[in-house]
Amino acid sequence: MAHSQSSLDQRLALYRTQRRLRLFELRANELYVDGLIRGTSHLATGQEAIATGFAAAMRPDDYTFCTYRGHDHVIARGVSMAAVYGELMGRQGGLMGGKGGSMHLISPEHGALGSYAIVGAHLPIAAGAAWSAQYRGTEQVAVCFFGDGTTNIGAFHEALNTAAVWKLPVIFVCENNQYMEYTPIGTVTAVPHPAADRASAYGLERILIDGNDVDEVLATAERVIATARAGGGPALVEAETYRHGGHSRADPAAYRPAQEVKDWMARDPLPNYRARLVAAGAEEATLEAIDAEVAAEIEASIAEATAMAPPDPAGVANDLWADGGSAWRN
Amino acid sequence: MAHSQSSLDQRLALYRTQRRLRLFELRANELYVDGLIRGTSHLATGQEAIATGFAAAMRPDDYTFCTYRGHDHVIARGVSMAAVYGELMGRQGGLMGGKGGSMHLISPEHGALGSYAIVGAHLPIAAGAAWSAQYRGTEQVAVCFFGDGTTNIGAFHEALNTAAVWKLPVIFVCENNQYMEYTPIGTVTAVPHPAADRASAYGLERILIDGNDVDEVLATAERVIATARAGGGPALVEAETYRHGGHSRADPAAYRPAQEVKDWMARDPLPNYRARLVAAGAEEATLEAIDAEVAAEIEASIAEATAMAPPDPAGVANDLWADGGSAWRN
Amino acid sequence: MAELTYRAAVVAALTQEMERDTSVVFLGEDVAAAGGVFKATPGLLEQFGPVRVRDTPIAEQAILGLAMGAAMTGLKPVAEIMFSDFFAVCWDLIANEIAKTRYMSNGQVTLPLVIRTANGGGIHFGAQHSQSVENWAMMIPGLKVVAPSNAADMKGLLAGAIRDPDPVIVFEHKNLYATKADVPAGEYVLPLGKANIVHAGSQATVVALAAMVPVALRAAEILEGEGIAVTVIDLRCLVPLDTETILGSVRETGWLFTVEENPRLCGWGAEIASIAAEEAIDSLSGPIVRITSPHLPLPAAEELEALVLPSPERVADTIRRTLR
Amino acid sequence: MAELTYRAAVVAALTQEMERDTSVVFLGEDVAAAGGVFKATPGLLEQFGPVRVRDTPIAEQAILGLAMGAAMTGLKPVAEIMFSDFFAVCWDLIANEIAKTRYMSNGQVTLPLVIRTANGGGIHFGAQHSQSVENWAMMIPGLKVVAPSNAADMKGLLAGAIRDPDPVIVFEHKNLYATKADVPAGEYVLPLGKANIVHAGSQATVVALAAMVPVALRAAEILEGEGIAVTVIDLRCLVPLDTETILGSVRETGWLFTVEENPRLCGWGAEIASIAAEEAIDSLSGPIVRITSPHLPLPAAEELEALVLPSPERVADTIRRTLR
Ligand SMILES: Cc1ncc(C[n+]2csc(CCOP(=O)(O)OP(=O)(O)O)c2C)c(N)n1
Ligand SMILES: Cc1ncc(C[n+]2csc(CCOP(=O)(O)OP(=O)(O)O)c2C)c(N)n1
Ligand SMILES: [Mg+2]
Ligand SMILES: [Mg+2]
Repeated sequence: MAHSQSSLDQRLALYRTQRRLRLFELRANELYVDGLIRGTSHLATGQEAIATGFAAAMRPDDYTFCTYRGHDHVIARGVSMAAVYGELMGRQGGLMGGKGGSMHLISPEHGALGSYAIVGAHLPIAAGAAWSAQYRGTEQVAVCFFGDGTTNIGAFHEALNTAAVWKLPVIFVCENNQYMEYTPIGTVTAVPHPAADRASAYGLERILIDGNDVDEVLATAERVIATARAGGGPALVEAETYRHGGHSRADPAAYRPAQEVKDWMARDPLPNYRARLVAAGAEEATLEAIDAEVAAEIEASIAEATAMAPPDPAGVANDLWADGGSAWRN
Repeated sequence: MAHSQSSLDQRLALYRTQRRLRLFELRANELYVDGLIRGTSHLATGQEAIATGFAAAMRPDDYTFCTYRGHDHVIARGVSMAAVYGELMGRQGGLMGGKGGSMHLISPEHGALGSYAIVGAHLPIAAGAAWSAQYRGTEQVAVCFFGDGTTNIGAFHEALNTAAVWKLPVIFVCENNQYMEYTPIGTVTAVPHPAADRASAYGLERILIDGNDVDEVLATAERVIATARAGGGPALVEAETYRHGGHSRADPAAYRPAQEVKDWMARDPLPNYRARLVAAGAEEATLEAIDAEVAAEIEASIAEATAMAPPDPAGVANDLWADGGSAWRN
Repeated sequence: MAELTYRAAVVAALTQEMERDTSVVFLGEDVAAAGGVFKATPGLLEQFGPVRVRDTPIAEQAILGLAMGAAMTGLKPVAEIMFSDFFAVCWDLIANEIAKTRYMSNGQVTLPLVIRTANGGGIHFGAQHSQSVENWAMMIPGLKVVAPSNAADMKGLLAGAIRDPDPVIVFEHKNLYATKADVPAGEYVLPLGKANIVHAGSQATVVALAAMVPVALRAAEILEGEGIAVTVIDLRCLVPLDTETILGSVRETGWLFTVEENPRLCGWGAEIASIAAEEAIDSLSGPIVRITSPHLPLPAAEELEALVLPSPERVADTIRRTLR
Repeated sequence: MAELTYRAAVVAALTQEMERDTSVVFLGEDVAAAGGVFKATPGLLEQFGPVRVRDTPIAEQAILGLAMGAAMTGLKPVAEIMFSDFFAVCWDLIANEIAKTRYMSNGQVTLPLVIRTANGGGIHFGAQHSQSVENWAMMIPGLKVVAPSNAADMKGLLAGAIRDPDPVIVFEHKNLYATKADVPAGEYVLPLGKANIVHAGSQATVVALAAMVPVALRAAEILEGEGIAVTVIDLRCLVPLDTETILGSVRETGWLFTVEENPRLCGWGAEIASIAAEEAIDSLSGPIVRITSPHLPLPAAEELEALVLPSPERVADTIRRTLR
């Protein structure tokens, strides 16, 4: 089995990361209800195993590209949770000083090269970062996360074909959470598995995994990343998962069959992984300690973000251009 | 064998059509050299069997969508060659009075719903005509012709998936002439057969045929059109062929290996089909009579077009809007 | 008359037109079963069924291709592009195919279709979900452009757009969906191309569109309190453009201001300013002043977004300073 | 100095910059082995090899995504979009991703990339291969916009664009590729944002861009023969815009004319007219007049195309009629 490869300590770290991502978003949701966060946001509650497994397989200088549903992917690369909370709250100390917002988290120093809110756009951009790594000979890899619905838009096709032809070190990860916004993916897609069933159209291997099993995700990530790093070209991975909540703040997700929700909640990556670790010999006390540390860490970052000042009006016209300004005339 | 299905008379008609298309373009090319035609144009010399076979399988009220390389497809639907020559010459009597030009031939009364010059754009538009036929219950079918290079652009993917999901009566025909403009298709495509190897990504049958064999084209066309008409959904057909000349007027096609050109010239659909008909019992005299009739018909249409007046300046601002004008203010 | 929200007026217009004409069909992402992400199309699937009201994949080029092909062959499709920012992924269909095909065909084909889209900012959605792109459409020959500022106009102009034989882009402002107005209950259709004088005043002409109309009206009230009387014109449509109403007012007041939500460069107000500077120059008592968003992407944070979008105060200040 | 064609100046600039900076890479359709469909990039593959000069599939979104991702990670890509009309199939990358990412990131990323494209009409290619879309780029915050009118400017401005740390769109006019001019032989780089006064005259200011510059110059000669002396300004860049030079000249002459190849609505000249109508109104002796293509798609036939595009005669007539 895949997870036999990673030691218990490594696996406790995977548990901790999933726990951090889960709690970060649960609390973010509460902060919305409290009115501390405005605008919109898209939670990935239930999908944490994918971000966790891939981040664990990446080198610090590898690149992550994700979507508006990207909190997990950015935090998993080591970005400060306080900075992300601050951005969601629209503060000066937020990751982008309030200019980007929840849908556009980016932190190049952590290899997080952006969260993109136009479906499909970041697939070719990720290919570009991989092209640059190939050109510079750095053996860096780009990992690009997107949803099932994204497999039906043109940019997906252009990025996959070009990356395959150029043998670029880019991993395309389809997080198949079964829905586009409110529409079941099966009703708008010509094949049962929107990504896996299309790999052959790009001469790629068919890879379909359980996205709620962090061990399986990690093992797959290590394999495809190693291949890409060695010059073996791109991969397309479909990881099956489920959104616990709605598409965005505005969506109660009432359109989902109760039984479907029930079945998937039984596959919630966190309790299942916790149980697996206990079965593998982890101490309850150790896990409880992790839970407590994570909770404390998150409350501290919320406090830090809450204390941040609102954005400085003087900066609103800064940084359109590399010279720091935004002048369009002399 | 496919062609055993169609009688000798039918096959003589197929020969005549191919002959008309071939001669139309050879003469058009000479008219360029003579300076009677200006602007650009893209010849399909060598690809006539595809337009001929499909047109023969279509109902008069079916729809054709094609590209800037569309003379054959429009003429094969019965559009006046004089009107097409007139359009190439930019005359008032041209198919679109000179407004569209060689790349945009269109004649709704013949089911020719347009020639499109932005790669990929007409695939979703053809799907729309098919959707309309499905909605109106007319059992009309839309046939959409495009090149090998077009399989790598986003619109191809969006149109194929949507047409498959909606089970639309549309036939996508990839005329694989081995090149995009000057670049061999194999160097920019992740699979050996740009269309056929991608059919499975849309849950469609893999169909790869000899596009230089009009009998095989006709048999395939009849089969997929019958299925689409009966509500069986779309098809994706890859027809292998070769451009005898360059991409456009500007291109001498020097980039093509001599041996490749030689091999493909040996597969020229016209002499081969002529020989096959003789072997099948057609009289040399009958074929020569057809050649002579076609030649006379074409010279007559050139004379007709040459006699057409230049475009009327008074009409330049007409027909932007349905009211016949182009006013944007009161 | 019944008081309706702007979003309810969208359903009212679609229902009115789909009931009278079975060639009207409606498609888009999450529009049928879910009733639209802005809840502007609930109930249509239930009333008109899955053959006329269709959910699509996330494939905007396919959506507009389907609409165009259907319009060429006898239907009157209404296509929804969820956010106007997404025009960027299907711009070829809009600008090169839908807009140009009738002219290129020398009038052989007609394209009676409508593209509805949620446009504009003010709800902290950030730079990729908040743009005001009316000028993107205005600059393309072959497109008619409508942008209602209230629920009544939404019903009448959307109905008018559906009956229009040419391609019409209808910009629905996100920040207006919840606003209410009295809307004629029965069949209601407005002609395209007639601006609306929503506030009369002799000292200046203020031209606004969509969500900038309430902003300009509020500014007019502020100024009124100071004894400055301005005319506010709700353009309603950019193409056809009601230059008669605009120039007529400018000739009376001698002053022209535009209030544009878009970033400054090449906004619709630039076109109007250039028309006035050519045709009404002798009537002008002073500079033509455009009040626009600065030439920046729209920031996400509420405080920053508010600094960028024109506000009643900024409009009033600008007019006050200019007139004195 | 050496006499070069406009297309040879493209190769000269690319060669100059690729020789001095190995982070400059070049990609596009048919650009490497074939040297470009307008033969503007021959020899680059041979000199710099297939790793730096790459042919792509027909996939403009991929081309610009590759360029953007590479620019975010240390390279300085130059991407060719064969015809500017095709911006419509990759507009999201241009308008939503490349233009906005630096601002949204609060300055964390910089995007040093250039998009070269063949723009404009006059060669009878029809409505989908002849558009002048400089205004499409000008209206998007975050893009710099360059449009050279001659071979010398092409070399200097393309080099300047490649050295610029921000995204720059370089419009190469199809109808100018064959034109010749004296071009500095050695390293030659021009700053972006400086207009060029190409003809001096005290009676009116005529602002033109790219292929409209020779048209305006010819008109100036015609008028000169009639004793009417006009200044012709070659804008060279739309962003940054050299308003100093434009307004300075208008304040001297009192008259402003724009010569735009684009269809009228929301063309770049509208923006300039609106700036002059606000900032130089007191210096104006009469109307600001824009000479543009009518608001139509460009017809294919030579005679019809000639009626639509501004001609020296039309420019001269308009100025003559307006000044008298
Ligand atoms: C081009 C484009 N079309 C539509 C949208 C609106 N939209 C935002 S998220 C979304 C659903 C995406 O579904 P999927 O790819 O499965 O990702 P998920 O949200 O499930 O993670 C849609 C349609 C968009 N942002 N961009
Ligand atoms: C979106 C777009 N990109 C590029 C072009 C330029 N172009 C015109 S034809 C062509 C090659 C198309 O190749 P293919 O699809 O094989 O058709 P063929 O010309 O071989 O018939 C290209 C790249 C275009 N017209 N549209
Ligand atoms: Mg999904
Ligand atoms: Mg081809």
